Amino acid sequence: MNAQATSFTASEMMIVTAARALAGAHTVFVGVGLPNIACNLARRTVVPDLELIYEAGAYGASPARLPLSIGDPALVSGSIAVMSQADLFSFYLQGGRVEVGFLGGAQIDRYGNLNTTVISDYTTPSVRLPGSGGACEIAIHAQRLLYIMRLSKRAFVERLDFTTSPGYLSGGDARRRLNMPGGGPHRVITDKALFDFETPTREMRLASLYPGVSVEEVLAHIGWPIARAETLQVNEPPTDEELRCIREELDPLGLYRL
Amino acid sequence: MNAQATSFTASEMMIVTAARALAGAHTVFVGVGLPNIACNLARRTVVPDLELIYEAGAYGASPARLPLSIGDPALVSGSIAVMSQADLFSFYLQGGRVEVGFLGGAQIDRYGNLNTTVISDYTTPSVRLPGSGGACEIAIHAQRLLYIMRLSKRAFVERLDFTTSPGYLSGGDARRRLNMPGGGPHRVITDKALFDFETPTREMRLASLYPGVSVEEVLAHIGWPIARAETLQVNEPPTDEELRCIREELDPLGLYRL
Amino acid sequence: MSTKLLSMRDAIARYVFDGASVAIEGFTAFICFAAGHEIIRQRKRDLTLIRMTPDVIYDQMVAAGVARKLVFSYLGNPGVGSLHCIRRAIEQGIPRPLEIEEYSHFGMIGRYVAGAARLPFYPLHSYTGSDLPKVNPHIRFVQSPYGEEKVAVVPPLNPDVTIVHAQRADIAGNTQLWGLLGVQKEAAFAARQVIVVVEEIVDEAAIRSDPNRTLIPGLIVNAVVHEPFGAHPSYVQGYYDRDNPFYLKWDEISRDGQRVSDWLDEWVYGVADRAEYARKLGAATLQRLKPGEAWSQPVNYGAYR
Amino acid sequence: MSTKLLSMRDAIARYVFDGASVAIEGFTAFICFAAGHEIIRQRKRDLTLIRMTPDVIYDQMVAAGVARKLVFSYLGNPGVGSLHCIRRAIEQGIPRPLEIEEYSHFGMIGRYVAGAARLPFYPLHSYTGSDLPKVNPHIRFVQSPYGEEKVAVVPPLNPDVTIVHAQRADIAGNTQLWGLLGVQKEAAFAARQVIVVVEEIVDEAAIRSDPNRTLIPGLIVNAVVHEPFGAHPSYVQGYYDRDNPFYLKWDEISRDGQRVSDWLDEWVYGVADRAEYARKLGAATLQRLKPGEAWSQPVNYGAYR
Repeated sequence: MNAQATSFTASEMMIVTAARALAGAHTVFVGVGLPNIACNLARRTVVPDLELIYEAGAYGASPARLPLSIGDPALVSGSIAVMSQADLFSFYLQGGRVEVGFLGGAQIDRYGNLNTTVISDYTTPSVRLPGSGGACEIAIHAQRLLYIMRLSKRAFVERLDFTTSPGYLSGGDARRRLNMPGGGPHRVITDKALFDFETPTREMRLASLYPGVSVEEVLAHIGWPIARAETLQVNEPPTDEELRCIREELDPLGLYRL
Repeated sequence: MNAQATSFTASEMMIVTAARALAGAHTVFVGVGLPNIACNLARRTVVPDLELIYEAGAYGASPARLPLSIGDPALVSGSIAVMSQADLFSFYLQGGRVEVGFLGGAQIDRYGNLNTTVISDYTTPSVRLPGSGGACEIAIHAQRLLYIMRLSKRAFVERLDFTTSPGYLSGGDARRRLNMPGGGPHRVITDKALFDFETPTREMRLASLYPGVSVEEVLAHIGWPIARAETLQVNEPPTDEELRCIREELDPLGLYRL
Repeated sequence: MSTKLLSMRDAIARYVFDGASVAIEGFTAFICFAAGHEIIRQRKRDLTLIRMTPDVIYDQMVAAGVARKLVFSYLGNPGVGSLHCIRRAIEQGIPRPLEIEEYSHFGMIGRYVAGAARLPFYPLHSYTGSDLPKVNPHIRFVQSPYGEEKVAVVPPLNPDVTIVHAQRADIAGNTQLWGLLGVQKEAAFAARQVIVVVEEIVDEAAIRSDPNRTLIPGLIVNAVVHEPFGAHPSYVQGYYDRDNPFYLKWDEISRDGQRVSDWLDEWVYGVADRAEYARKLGAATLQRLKPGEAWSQPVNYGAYR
Repeated sequence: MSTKLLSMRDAIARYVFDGASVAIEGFTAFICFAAGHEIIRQRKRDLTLIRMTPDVIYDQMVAAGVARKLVFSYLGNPGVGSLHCIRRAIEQGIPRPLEIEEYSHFGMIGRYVAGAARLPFYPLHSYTGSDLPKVNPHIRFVQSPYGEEKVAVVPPLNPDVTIVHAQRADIAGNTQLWGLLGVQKEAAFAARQVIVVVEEIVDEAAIRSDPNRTLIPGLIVNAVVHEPFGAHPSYVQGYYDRDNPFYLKWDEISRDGQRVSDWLDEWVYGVADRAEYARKLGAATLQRLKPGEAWSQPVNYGAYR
């Protein structure tokens, strides 16, 4: 990668880190927002052959514009295949054809379990969130999961208010014992640091820091005493080319600059 | 109907009788051969709006020629809908959208159960027949079943060598007790007479004779002492127009004249 | 071929009764706002509203008070954020309490498939490790008869009425759509009654020229409504774009109950029908939403004689 | 986009191994005789042959001795009568005994669907009152968890190789077909390896002009074989007609083992490949099978920028 010359935002660093995490992948189940930009950036940088799959039913999409929603008409025109959602969920996702799934949510716990349903109680919620959508199935079936979430104590919690989508459940080989075909959480990409689950207990672990971020800054936003890798790397900042792609091609209006 | 003036064959009488049995129907699951001609004759005479469904996946077919097989390309071009066989069997047939199903076979018993699988023993058959195809599902799901079979003691048997497709099983309300959604056998159209199942026991019953056929002639070809309706009607012979349709439009080569 | 053409007013009056379960489907695309608005105008009540993604249309319908219950899998304003009216109903019981029955996307898809196929259940690999089965007793598990494996199941869903928007149909209801097919076919086959709403009525010959494109046969259709721009602010592939600015604007309007009321007064109660709504939208908006052309390469089915 | 183009010879040599389970699907249409003949030429052995309707192609393959077992749902020469070679194998063990595993059509469809969807079973309303479950222990019944109802189930089917014929694909294997779709999609998604055989190789742009027509994505395709007339005497919608006279003629040939041998010598072992077979068929036959034109009306997907 060429030298970093420009200043960049935390969101841009998230996008770049997510795109780089797609290196070597063939298929990715794309969510809207940051994952969408990250996947399109990956196609322009590390994985030109990456095929984008949208839960709306488009495979091999090649959108001429950045879609606001995952059901945008630009995902249809010029894509390789557009099918019913029954076929998409049965044959592509449950069929094991999706390599990487992107998820995010309101709460995540140390085993990568995810809440996108409610804050507080289910029947009398203080905040009613969107719910699963396809997240529960993506979490179960994708060969590996990437999470994109901003660090905060409200989000990285000791105990979820509701488990919408399973990560490693209670840790260890709990997924395998329940016959879950997908590989489970792989990385958590945040605005300050990158996390992995590369331990036998499958607990989330601080893997690397973004340039200029301290360990303390990270720990302050996590609701449990998190483990960390033996040697903490620092992620490479965005290259000029990555930033140019984001700013000129993928998000010219700066909707995701923050 | 206009007066009968011409001589006709037993097959033609079968075709005409089958076509007339479709009066009032909206959809029919078409088999190849005689049912195919009968359905097309019905569209030209008693039921112009009859929609033909072929198990190959065509709905509302409008073939420009008489197809040899039920997967003929002429059933595709110009039809209303062509779908996967998964959709056809799931949503049309099992979904309860098929009104009339046509079946035939090597053996039938008094309750309209059908054998199209083997003669003698399954593992060491003297004759290996085609098997079910879609017959088992048609028998279970069509709102009513029409059988087309030539009378013979080898075909109308006391006991089937193998039950491929269920009629009324052991009779009475046996179908309902097994939660079979379709209505079961309605008529058996043969080359000599017409049979129904309009009794509480659901036993096959001689309902009417074709012109010039005696009761004895019919009984001689049935392997059990068959019941008969209180008053035996005689079926109307083919009209000139029916014969013209068959001979000039539907089977100009006389393949089904016999 | 007898015609099934009805006005939207007549179709809704005839097939959507108080207390009915109603599915207006379409995943981001093909969402029939025209039907939803007519249901509001006719002041239907106690409906069970069914949709994978309730979207802005059900936000509006819930705000208008037509719904008793919601069956769904994703409760968001796609690409924008929350559905504030539905949240107010669930969190605060405004304008009335709203019962919910919640699945994942695949669970909802499976329910329609089972309903369309007259199956007692649909099996899927989902919900293991999720709390969803704890709050929805309809999600169950069965043991495979071929081994130890357990698999989740969901029950069939058979809406009283399904309303499907599409590009084109003939007057008998033979319907073709292209683009995001969503669960339009499955929701239609699962329904007791089907209303098809289209941008164009075409000759039967157009349908018959490409039978693989026919997803919904007239066989299962009760009414055909010809309603151009009937999906706005959702979209119809090749006919108009999604009105993203409206979806963003709704996020603001919907935060305030009074503004929602005012909006309904102006855009739903205040117009007689979709034609008036489209005129009110104005030529500039419709022009802004008009896509360029991108035609499919035709295929030869062959003439066999 | 890297190419997956292979010759039929190379594709069969690479993916069809002795003892493999092989599905050559296509319901009356799209039956890839070219692949079947190449399998015979390469003298593959002990194959499990899978097809809803074994048709003349499996009759020939069984006669040639490639098969150990047959999985099927309808054993006939469609519209003609018996498959005499397969009957000889089942009834008399000639040229070798043939194990059979038998379903109904819907059962076979369900097996492919379950295989494609990684489900442990597929539920269907069938087999009640039939003797089929007595002779096939893979057909079982499960109780619905929502009531007393029982429903039949069949297990997943995952062929080692599925061979699918279609009108067109690009070099990456993105495949479009129209006409009788059969179980082509389900059989391909269910397979461990997929060979697609097409009449035409087209640009990716042709595929992308009509994405709803793409049934099989290159994602699941291992090899693409360009083989014009590869389905004869079966047919390809819009490209050539079914050779019905051949199907009738096979009924005569196949009654006599010696005539079958002679036919295989002349038309399979005696030709190097499908191109030679097509030349041998001759221009008059190919001309006889050529349909007229019947083009689909194109649809506008819209350009969204």
